[in-house]
Amino acid sequence: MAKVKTLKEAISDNVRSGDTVFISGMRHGAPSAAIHEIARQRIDHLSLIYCLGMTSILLIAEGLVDKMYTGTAAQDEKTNAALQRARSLNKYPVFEEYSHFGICLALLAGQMGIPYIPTKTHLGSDLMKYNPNLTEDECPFTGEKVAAVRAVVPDVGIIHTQISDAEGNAQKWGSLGVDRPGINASNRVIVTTEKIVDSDVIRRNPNNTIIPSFRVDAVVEQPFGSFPNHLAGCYNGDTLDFQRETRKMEDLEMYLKDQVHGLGDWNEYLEKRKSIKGRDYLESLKIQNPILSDPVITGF
Amino acid sequence: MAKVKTLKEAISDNVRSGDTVFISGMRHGAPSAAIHEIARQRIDHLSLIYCLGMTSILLIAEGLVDKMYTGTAAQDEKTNAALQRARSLNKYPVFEEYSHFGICLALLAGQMGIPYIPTKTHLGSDLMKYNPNLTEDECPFTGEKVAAVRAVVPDVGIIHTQISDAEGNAQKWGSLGVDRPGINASNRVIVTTEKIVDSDVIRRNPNNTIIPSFRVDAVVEQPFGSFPNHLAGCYNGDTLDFQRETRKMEDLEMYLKDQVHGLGDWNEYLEKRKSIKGRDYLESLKIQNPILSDPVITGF
Amino acid sequence: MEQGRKSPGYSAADQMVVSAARRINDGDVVYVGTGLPVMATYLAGYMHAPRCVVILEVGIIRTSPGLLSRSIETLETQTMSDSLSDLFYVSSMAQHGFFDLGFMGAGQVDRYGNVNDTGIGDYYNPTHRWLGCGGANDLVSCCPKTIIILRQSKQRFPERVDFNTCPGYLDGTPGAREAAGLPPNTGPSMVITNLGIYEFENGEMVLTSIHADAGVTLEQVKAEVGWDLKVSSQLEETKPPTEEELFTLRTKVDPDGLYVDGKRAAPR
Amino acid sequence: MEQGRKSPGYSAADQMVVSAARRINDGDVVYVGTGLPVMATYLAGYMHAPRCVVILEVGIIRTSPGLLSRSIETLETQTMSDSLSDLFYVSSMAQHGFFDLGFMGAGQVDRYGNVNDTGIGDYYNPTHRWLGCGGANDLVSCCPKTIIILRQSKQRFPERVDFNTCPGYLDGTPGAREAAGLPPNTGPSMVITNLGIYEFENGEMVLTSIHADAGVTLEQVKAEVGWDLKVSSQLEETKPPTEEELFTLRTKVDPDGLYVDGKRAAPR
Repeated sequence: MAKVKTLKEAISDNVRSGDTVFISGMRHGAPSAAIHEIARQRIDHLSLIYCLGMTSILLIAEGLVDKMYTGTAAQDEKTNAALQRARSLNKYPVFEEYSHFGICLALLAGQMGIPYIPTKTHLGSDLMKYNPNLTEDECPFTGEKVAAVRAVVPDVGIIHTQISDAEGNAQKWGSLGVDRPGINASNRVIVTTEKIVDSDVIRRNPNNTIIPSFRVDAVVEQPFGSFPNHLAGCYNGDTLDFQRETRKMEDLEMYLKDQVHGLGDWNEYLEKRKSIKGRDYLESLKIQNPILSDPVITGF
Repeated sequence: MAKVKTLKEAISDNVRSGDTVFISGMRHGAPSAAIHEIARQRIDHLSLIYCLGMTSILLIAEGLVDKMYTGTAAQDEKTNAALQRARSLNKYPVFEEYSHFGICLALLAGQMGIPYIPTKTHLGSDLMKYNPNLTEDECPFTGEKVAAVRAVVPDVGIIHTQISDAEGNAQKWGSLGVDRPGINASNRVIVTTEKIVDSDVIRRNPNNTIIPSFRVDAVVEQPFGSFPNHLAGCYNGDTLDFQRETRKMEDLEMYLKDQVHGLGDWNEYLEKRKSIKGRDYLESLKIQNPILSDPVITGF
Repeated sequence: MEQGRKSPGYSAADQMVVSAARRINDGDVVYVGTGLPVMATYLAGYMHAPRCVVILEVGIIRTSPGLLSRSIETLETQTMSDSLSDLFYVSSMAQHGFFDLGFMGAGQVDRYGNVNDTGIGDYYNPTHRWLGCGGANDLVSCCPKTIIILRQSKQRFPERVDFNTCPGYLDGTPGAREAAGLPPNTGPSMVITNLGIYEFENGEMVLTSIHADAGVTLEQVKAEVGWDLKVSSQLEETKPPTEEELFTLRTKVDPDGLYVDGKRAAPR
Repeated sequence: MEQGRKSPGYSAADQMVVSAARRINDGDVVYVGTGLPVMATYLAGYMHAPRCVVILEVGIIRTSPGLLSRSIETLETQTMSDSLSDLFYVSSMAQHGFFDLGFMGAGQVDRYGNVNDTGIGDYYNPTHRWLGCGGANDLVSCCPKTIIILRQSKQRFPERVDFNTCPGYLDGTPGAREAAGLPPNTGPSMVITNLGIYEFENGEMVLTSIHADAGVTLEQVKAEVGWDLKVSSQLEETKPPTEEELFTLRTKVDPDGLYVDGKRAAPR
């Protein structure tokens, strides 16, 4: 049980100023609780890889982000309060732009321990001109042109999963975006999970393990840890409030004050949401018509 | 249901003289029925990728194999009847030797549609000298030395799975060896499966799908299709008889005559095994103490 | 700009979605971008292409049309898929060439089909910024055919984009894509807007159909193009949406009215 | 050759397996090859290293010792694993440097730790052929430490291998591995045989322990080495198997006697 931590401990032990941080979940199951905690602890000079990241604006707004490796991200400073706030703090991030496959390949090369990986995408585009992690190369067998994508090895990766055992054998299902290469490339790994289960539950369906225990540094049990995103088998998302409450500068300031720094942890955040939306709010997000798979059979 | 075929049809429609053939299953779930059918149809000039392949000796013995992409394979002609028989037919295969990761990477590059992929393995070894699909290259970012592994794109791949729907959405669990890159790299795909199930069964656990229907050309329901290998959730293996019955030249000749060409299909083969080993033989291989996973929950 | 509102029965956005849906053949494997492409693909699935395969970049592969939702990635979109894989798998299959059709939106598209999802003006000091391409670069780099769907305006149809995020036919010279290293026999095949439909001849966008029934004229189209537009000698009038198409769009594809006039009713 | 049979209580093969098992620390992440390495790792798991992680190339990752079986890949080996993944995953993690220890057999090993799993003599016309390396090249290329375990004979201990399947320290010159492009701080760390234990000093194999209790002498060791063997100035006598080790080996690791004298009792 030595790996089981509070979220506060897990973040302060494993996310350090200057780190390159991989955030899993292309919307699906993104670890919102952990991101709020990083903002709360004001861990700075981060380089972020977080595809379709929504709550990443909190980190940008707080001036904590030096660099974004990105495929899509709000970059219109004129209309984006988080970027404006970063600018006012003199902490405007650098954006290194790829396609989503490009980011995925950078992480895959990281996972594989190779310095780069070739692709046929990005070629002919201006992404090649501005992103220093992309360059032309040629196949040593055929001579054909390829784009080389430089490996990214995150210092720390954070994944939120449906279940994990106390050792960190974590299982996630549903659409997996860039979760596998990202979390497996990361040198340190934080698992936040809806529920810590007996290892027996994991071992009766070992194909679902997305990262095994020896790769995991901290395990945090955090129900609704991905809210306001959705998580397969657990709850639907409801992102409109978050987007509305962080769009205008005065709202964003208030959100940071009241819902990040004004709260001690994610459970207080969830209580806050209930106080705003009603006692049954979180319950109402839970899956209404669960679909159950047949059991996966193993044994000998 | 247009994809559901007999094994005979599936093989004759999709495996052609001169093909590069990927055979899935590093022992676990290897498609023995399909391999016997290829031998029965004497489809020749094949290049095989079949890691830890056991029944591949039948194809070699019949003189059907021009080339083996291999990490481990019997190559001691003095002691190996299949190789001796291939020599006598003037059909001794060429062996292109990798490590297992090397084969895996060749298939991964094939899956990805890139001409090669770098690795830090194979370097410094003599594998680099003799395998034309390996060469040194350097990272265009760091200048560091890497080994480039040339992509292999099989013309056809064959996988045996626990279940599939009639459209070819096939699910395999247990250890997966090089199944994913191999079958997904293949231009045509044959799925043999223990059981054709309703699409509903697949869709209630979509993370287990190893290859989706649009990639699949033929689906064959074939119980015990991996025997004498093992298959998770279905049956244990029993490979000693096969190994004994094919080791010496006279036994191998008899096996080919009686148990390949002398039989019409795999169900006759299974009957033959029961006639040799007892009526309860196959039943006795079935899993004695099944372990059931918790259901995987989805829905909204 | 509100061309395309003559007929009370449908909007220009309806025409755009319906025209796009018709381009999907039954059985096509379609790599679908967020927004209107999803609407059009689901419409095709309910109409003439029940066996089309919907591929979403997050790893969703489904042959039953899903429920449209506010975002491309929700539990509705995931549920009862044939396969839930990941971006690596889907993009690998695209790069290998296993898909039939890509289907994407765009910030701008130029004369040669190059798409800008990045910015206008200097890269480091743009006058306008979009979000970036997400998976769209991968899609148009790899798919044998790609349909681009967007609302048309002169600003969104420049002669050359300032930033080429998703390569079309580059400078329009023959073989330019192949010379850049892109896979052969790929590239944008069609652009569908609220005004008309464009195809590519020798790498250049050519108007092939006008949404005439919706009240669009050739002059209107030309006014919203930033170069001297080529018009096909076989210029057609777009077949307006059928009642069945409109009924299906409103009752099955988007019963909750998540999309209004081709735009999301609420933020993504 | 049957050195190592003085004591009736155990065989030289037992000494080999026990000596190897002792090198695994609790918590080590061990990439385990087929055969004796599995036996040794399971023994360690039952003894002093209950938290060691067993990684098998087919994708099996387990922290509870499994049942030994005739092959490395059976349902016994799979069942109740922590993770069932695949060769790509396991090899990627090795290449990234996430494993502590590799553990492999060998056809031959030479003075500089290079392993031949391929053939003796001319590559195209060998006088002897092994099966090839499987995952062993990957393991010794990537792991920070690798233990090689094999039965020793002069023929299997040549000064230089004819075919270098799994690189050790190449020609023994300092930095030779790094110059070849192999990851830094990797390579074979130990060779364990039925006669003794060897470590590497400046890339060269050095005898550090003799299985003296099993009756092995330095002369016997030297007679089964194909070069002028360096002997450590701190040469030790190998601690013989304890009763507990032997009992665990026979009752828990291999209760069915699948291995006899270090060799599989039946073909793989």
